[in-house]
Amino acid sequence: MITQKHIAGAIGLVVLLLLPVLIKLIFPGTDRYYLHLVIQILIWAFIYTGWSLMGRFGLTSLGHGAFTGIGAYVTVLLWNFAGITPWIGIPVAMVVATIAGVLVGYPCFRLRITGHYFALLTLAFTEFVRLCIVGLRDWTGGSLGTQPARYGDGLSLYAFQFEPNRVLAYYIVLAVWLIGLAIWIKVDRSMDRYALDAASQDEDAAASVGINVTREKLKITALSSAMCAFGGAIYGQYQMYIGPDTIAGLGVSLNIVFAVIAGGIWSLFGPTFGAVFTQVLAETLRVGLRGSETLSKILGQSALALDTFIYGLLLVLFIIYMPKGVVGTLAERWKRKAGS
Amino acid sequence: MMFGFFSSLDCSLDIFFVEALINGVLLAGLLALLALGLNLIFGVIDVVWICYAELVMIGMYAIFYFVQVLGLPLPLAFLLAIGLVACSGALLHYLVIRPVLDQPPINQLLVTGGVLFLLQAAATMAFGIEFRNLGIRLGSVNFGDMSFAWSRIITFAVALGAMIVLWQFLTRTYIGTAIRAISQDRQIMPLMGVDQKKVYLATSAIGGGLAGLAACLMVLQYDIYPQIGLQFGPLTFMICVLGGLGNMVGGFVAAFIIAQFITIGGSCVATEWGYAVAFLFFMLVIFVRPQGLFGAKS
Amino acid sequence: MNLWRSAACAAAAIGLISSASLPAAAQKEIKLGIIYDYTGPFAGGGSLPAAIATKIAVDMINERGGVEGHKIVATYADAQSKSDVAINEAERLLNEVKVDVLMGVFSSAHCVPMAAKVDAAKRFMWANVCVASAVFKGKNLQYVFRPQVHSDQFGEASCNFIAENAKTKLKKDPKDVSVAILYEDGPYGTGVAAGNEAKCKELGIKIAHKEGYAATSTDLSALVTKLRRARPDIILHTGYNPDITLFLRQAKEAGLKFDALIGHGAGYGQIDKLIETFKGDVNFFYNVDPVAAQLLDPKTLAPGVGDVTAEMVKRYKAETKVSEVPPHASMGFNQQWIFLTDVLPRAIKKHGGFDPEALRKASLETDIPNGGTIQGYGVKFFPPGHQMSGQNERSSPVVMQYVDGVTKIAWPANLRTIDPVLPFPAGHAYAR
Amino acid sequence: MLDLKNIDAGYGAFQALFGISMQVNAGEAVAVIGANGAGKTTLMRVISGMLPASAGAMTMEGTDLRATAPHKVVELGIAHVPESRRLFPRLSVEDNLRLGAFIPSARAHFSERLDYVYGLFPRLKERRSQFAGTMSGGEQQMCAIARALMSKPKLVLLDEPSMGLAPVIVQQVFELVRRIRAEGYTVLIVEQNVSQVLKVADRAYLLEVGRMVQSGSAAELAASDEIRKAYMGI
Amino acid sequence: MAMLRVDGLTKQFGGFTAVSNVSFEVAEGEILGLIGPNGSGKSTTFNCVAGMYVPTAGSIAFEGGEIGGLAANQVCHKGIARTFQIPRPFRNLTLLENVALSAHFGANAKLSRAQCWAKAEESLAMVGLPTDAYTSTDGLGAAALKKLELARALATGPRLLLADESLNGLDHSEMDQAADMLERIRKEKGITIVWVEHIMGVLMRVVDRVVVLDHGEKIFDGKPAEAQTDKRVVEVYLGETDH
Repeated sequence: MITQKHIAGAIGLVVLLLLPVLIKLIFPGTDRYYLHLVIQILIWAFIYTGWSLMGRFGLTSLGHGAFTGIGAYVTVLLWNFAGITPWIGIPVAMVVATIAGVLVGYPCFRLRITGHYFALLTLAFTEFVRLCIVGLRDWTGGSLGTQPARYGDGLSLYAFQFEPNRVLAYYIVLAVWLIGLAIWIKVDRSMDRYALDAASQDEDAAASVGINVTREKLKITALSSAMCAFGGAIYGQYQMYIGPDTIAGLGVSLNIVFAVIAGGIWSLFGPTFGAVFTQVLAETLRVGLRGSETLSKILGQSALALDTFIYGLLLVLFIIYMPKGVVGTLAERWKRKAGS
Repeated sequence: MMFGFFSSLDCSLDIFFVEALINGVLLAGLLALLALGLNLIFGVIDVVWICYAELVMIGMYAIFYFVQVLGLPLPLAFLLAIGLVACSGALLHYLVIRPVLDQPPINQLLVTGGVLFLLQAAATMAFGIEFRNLGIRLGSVNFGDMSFAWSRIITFAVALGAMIVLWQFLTRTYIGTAIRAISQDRQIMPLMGVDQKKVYLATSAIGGGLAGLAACLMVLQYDIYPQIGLQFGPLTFMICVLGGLGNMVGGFVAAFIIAQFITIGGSCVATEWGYAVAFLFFMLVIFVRPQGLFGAKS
Repeated sequence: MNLWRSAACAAAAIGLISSASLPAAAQKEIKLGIIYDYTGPFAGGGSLPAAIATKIAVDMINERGGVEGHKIVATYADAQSKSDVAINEAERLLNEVKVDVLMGVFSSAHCVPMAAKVDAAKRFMWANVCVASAVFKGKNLQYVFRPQVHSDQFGEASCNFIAENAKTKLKKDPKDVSVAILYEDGPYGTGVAAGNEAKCKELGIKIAHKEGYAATSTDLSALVTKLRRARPDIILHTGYNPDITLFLRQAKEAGLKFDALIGHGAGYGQIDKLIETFKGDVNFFYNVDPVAAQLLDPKTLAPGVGDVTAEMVKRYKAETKVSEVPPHASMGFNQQWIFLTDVLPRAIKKHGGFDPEALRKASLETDIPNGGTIQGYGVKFFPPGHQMSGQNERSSPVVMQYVDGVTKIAWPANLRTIDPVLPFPAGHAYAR
Repeated sequence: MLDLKNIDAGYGAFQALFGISMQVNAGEAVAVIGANGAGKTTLMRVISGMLPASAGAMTMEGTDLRATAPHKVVELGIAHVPESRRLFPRLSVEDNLRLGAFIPSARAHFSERLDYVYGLFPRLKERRSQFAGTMSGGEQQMCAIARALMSKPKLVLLDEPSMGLAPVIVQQVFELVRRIRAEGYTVLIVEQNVSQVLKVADRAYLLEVGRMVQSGSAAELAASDEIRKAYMGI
Repeated sequence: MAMLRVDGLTKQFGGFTAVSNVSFEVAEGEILGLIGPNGSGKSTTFNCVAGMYVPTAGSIAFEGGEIGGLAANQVCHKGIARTFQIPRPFRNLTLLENVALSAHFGANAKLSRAQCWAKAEESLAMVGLPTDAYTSTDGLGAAALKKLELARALATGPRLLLADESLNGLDHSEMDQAADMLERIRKEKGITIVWVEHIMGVLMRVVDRVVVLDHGEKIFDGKPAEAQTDKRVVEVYLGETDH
């Protein structure tokens, strides 16, 4: 049966596939820059989607900055120091992140560490990983980051370096993002999703109907941490620069959580919307304010943090007035309209 | 050799090690004070202010502003800053926490996370991201080869004093008793004629005031910049949880343990590793004793 | 006053913050994208003076009528002391503003990834200030050029200085001198420290301690304790601004004593700021940097170069109201001047324009003898295939000493304007 | 003194009380009895304002209780000794009592009231600095009642004072109830232990599944079959 | 052979002994009433069997195998289902999802998606709740929530059903219906039932046998009619009659 939803999805997909062409038409000559923005949005959207798999079940992890960091750094370090291609490095990084996730997750789930205890514990984990990255400065380049060694002229299948060809990079990242959505849908339709929903509501009751709550949570943690590690690795390969503050650590964790909450944690496109929203807001404000003489005169240096300011303010307002996020709230409103 | 950091592993048990130990104790005073305020709020309102260290940052900037821009004398600036941060604490509760008290606890944590962004951004907008300091140099006191900064000694003494004063307040006054009681049984407080809202507000103000005091002590030692909260925030949560939430004595002991990890780890290996080991220790302890080192089993 | 000159002035004025190009004058334009850290810790670490002086160079050229009939339109962008912002700004300048050349860049942490990116995209980049050898070493970059000195040379300069002065000043054989190497852990600090370590080892100087730290550290007291335990004679320090301030403060509080401190650019290039914070404590500190142009004797340089220096110093002082023009101003200006007066005209005249290929060819043909630039050194770039291809092979730093707020040159011997004070005289805050 | 008319109350979708009407006159001891789950505790919570009533009217000496904020109910002279005592376990006995005198009118007479309750329960004076949670069940009940008396209430609500206590202690608890009656307090008591409570009460109400099914003097109810039916299903 | 045998069960919380040395058996096919006043330890006993608490001492054997100390989900897989005293529906799921979930995870055999849904519909129908896919748990009354508890337990395909105070909050007619339902479940599905309840009235009509607890100890084990006249049981419920 073909529903409206399917048609909309198909149209959306076609638009996305043709996007490089469209951007070229709309912004002739400056398409590289706009594609760059879109690529960044898609990478973060994938990472956010990975987090939301867990976050939507009340597992509010502040530890995913660690997973993105592990993904990026393990891949780059293996390449830089052992010459191992990211085709092997990325899976290894994902395995490392998964193991880390399970090591932190298992005791938490067994001991029923939830809510803010879970958040604080995973926060400690993120900081631990970030400090390790900085501390291992002889390998990781320390606090100011490092970059994957260029291979050839920078466009290489073997080294998985695709950044110079923006269009190629776009399609790779688009594929990654679509995989992220597919995983989300797959999880959403699985029985495990119901089990986790149930467990997030009432662990005892969930256990009483035969759900092994610990195992269900571990499964989703493993999936989510592997996805974030993958996203982190892709970020590193595309950006060709990784830094402990840009792809690891508490700042990244908080960004992930807040973007998803702003976008809507329970919706397929919520995390993506969060990514669009935060990235576009940050970029427009940064460029817009610097570009406008009057505004930067009025605001001066203040312009620097205006995006974060608006961002923080909106987050507070979202949580108070719109806990379901933008997409979630809109969907609900739409549903209500359709229902009545 | 597997890890680079071992190349700087250097931990002889000499006079400098003793110095590190004592410096750890001095640092613990500050950490304990930070944790105390958060613990109070945590215990009473059952909300984690993830932006607690950012309140401290606001306090530090306030002092900077009062002294460098308005030219006020330092003691007056300190008093004003404590008052200001206390008000911000109360305001934070009133504007941000109260509307979400009925939501899941994690939302309360996250909403204060939004405030964290807000405060950091506000500080950046007002003062830029440069590092600032008041240029206070208090010198140091020496015992043989050991050297201890006055700023740290004063910090420790004031932190200790503040904790004693707070303890007196909590044990000697009605509102203090109510604050201690409320974490033990929230629901029956109205039966005592206690208006929870007022106690929450008072606690938030006291917690804010403690953050303000911590700010006064921190400007003696540290540069002021918008992200300084991220340096101390995670540590503070860790100490609170480690000590057992709402357990102030436990928080005090936990501060000492964490401070020793930081200073000894820092002086034996490298600064980051001191912190990293402290975080690792924290995780391991919570896995063994989820209620914290000194928390009561529930 | 001719009409287009005033238009150029207006354009330059707006240029500081504007990304808009001026359509008014139907004149040929060359767009430059200039990235510096206007805010954040790097701003105070030397980026701001470099940015101001770079703009002075652009303004001066425009006032002279531009380059070969082309007006220079510069877009200045702020990297906010963050590498990811720097990369995004580079993307924006190259692909949205569509600049012809990407320039500037203070921090090596931005420079390394950015250079690789720009080169991979086959666009042209000219680095003014960042010094990390890692930008070029083994990267075989084609379209990135840097007349500036590189970090290996920084590291070598200080060790050479110690070796040459150990006997006479410290009354010790160089083999009995011990140094401690401290560095911020980015590419710049790491690069300088590696140079320090290699050269000092080669010269037989003992390395009592070597440690990196994060430039954003809030506490270096553990590091200070380790130094007190290691008791080095001389401290070789590489850092930005807040970390240097923190280190010096905590070192003094903890009573760390040593014979000399040699800084390596960045934060140590900002003597005004250090004096403001530490007063006499920083007296007799050394700093390794490309020389501040005004310190050189114009007679030793090519004709006309001295006038350029004088003009820059005049304008810099007028704009910033400072007494001492820091080395970073010279770096920003000098590199900009070299590009605008040497490379760009040749590219337009000889190679038919200013596309990356033309600029690349023009750069490779650059051959300025020593004494031909305001900082004394000449310019010739290592050719493609060389492990440092793109780096200026004729650049060199000097060791300067700050004496009572005045900068003197202490090394190399041929440029010397002072007999170095070593060790600290008695009564100095850090004297043993 | 206390007057309830057609009170409804519940928890979310679940209604626990249906149209409860009852009175307590000054000086009386009134018992509310009923099996587990009949809504007795809910009734107490409604009176002391811990649970808002969803319908009906409720006054204390003419003051509308439904319009009074929960923490203000104490100031009207109603002290509630909650089910299972609910002392603050990690506060000393004296701190517990101090909280009982939290309201401004009581604070003024704190030491006076403290002497009074120590006089009433000398045992508490011995244990004044001990953590309340470390005392025996009977002592805790004593402390809970003393805490309620600290506010100098007119009406004392006792919710299942004998619950969870050993039979010997239960005797002592009812002895306590008699004593506070003798002190002149009006008492509203909820109990499962029918035979005991009917001995101390003047009047009683029988609750069954949220509805008031019978009321009358204690003696009348003691003789009634309704109770056996409600409790034992006979 | 007894289906469930509880032997010397003791459970302490800190220093407090909630259940002390309680033993009883449940025969296959019977409905056993487990009663006692508040705080008598019946819920604790119940939760030890259901895997929520780990017993301090004693053994719990189900169909010959020891289940004391197993986790709740393991107990469920052994064939024991439970309901909760205060209904604990998964509010973020629809009725059908609530029940399908327990069909999927509760059964030992892996059922296909369709089978789960079919089983869920069957269980919902059995207790008289709507079986469509869209009804949410919002707005369900106490009686319906109790039924949902029951449906969820039934969907796991149990051989023993532990029903916890399932009549709390119901009116008289609803109570009777609920009691009838338990009887019907036994009759139609052959499920053995342990019914924990403190309202004795309705329970007495349906159960084969009652076990009465007081202060954590068993004080009576026998026919319902005998319990109603047993002196100790009466004392426990009405207080000591004379002293």
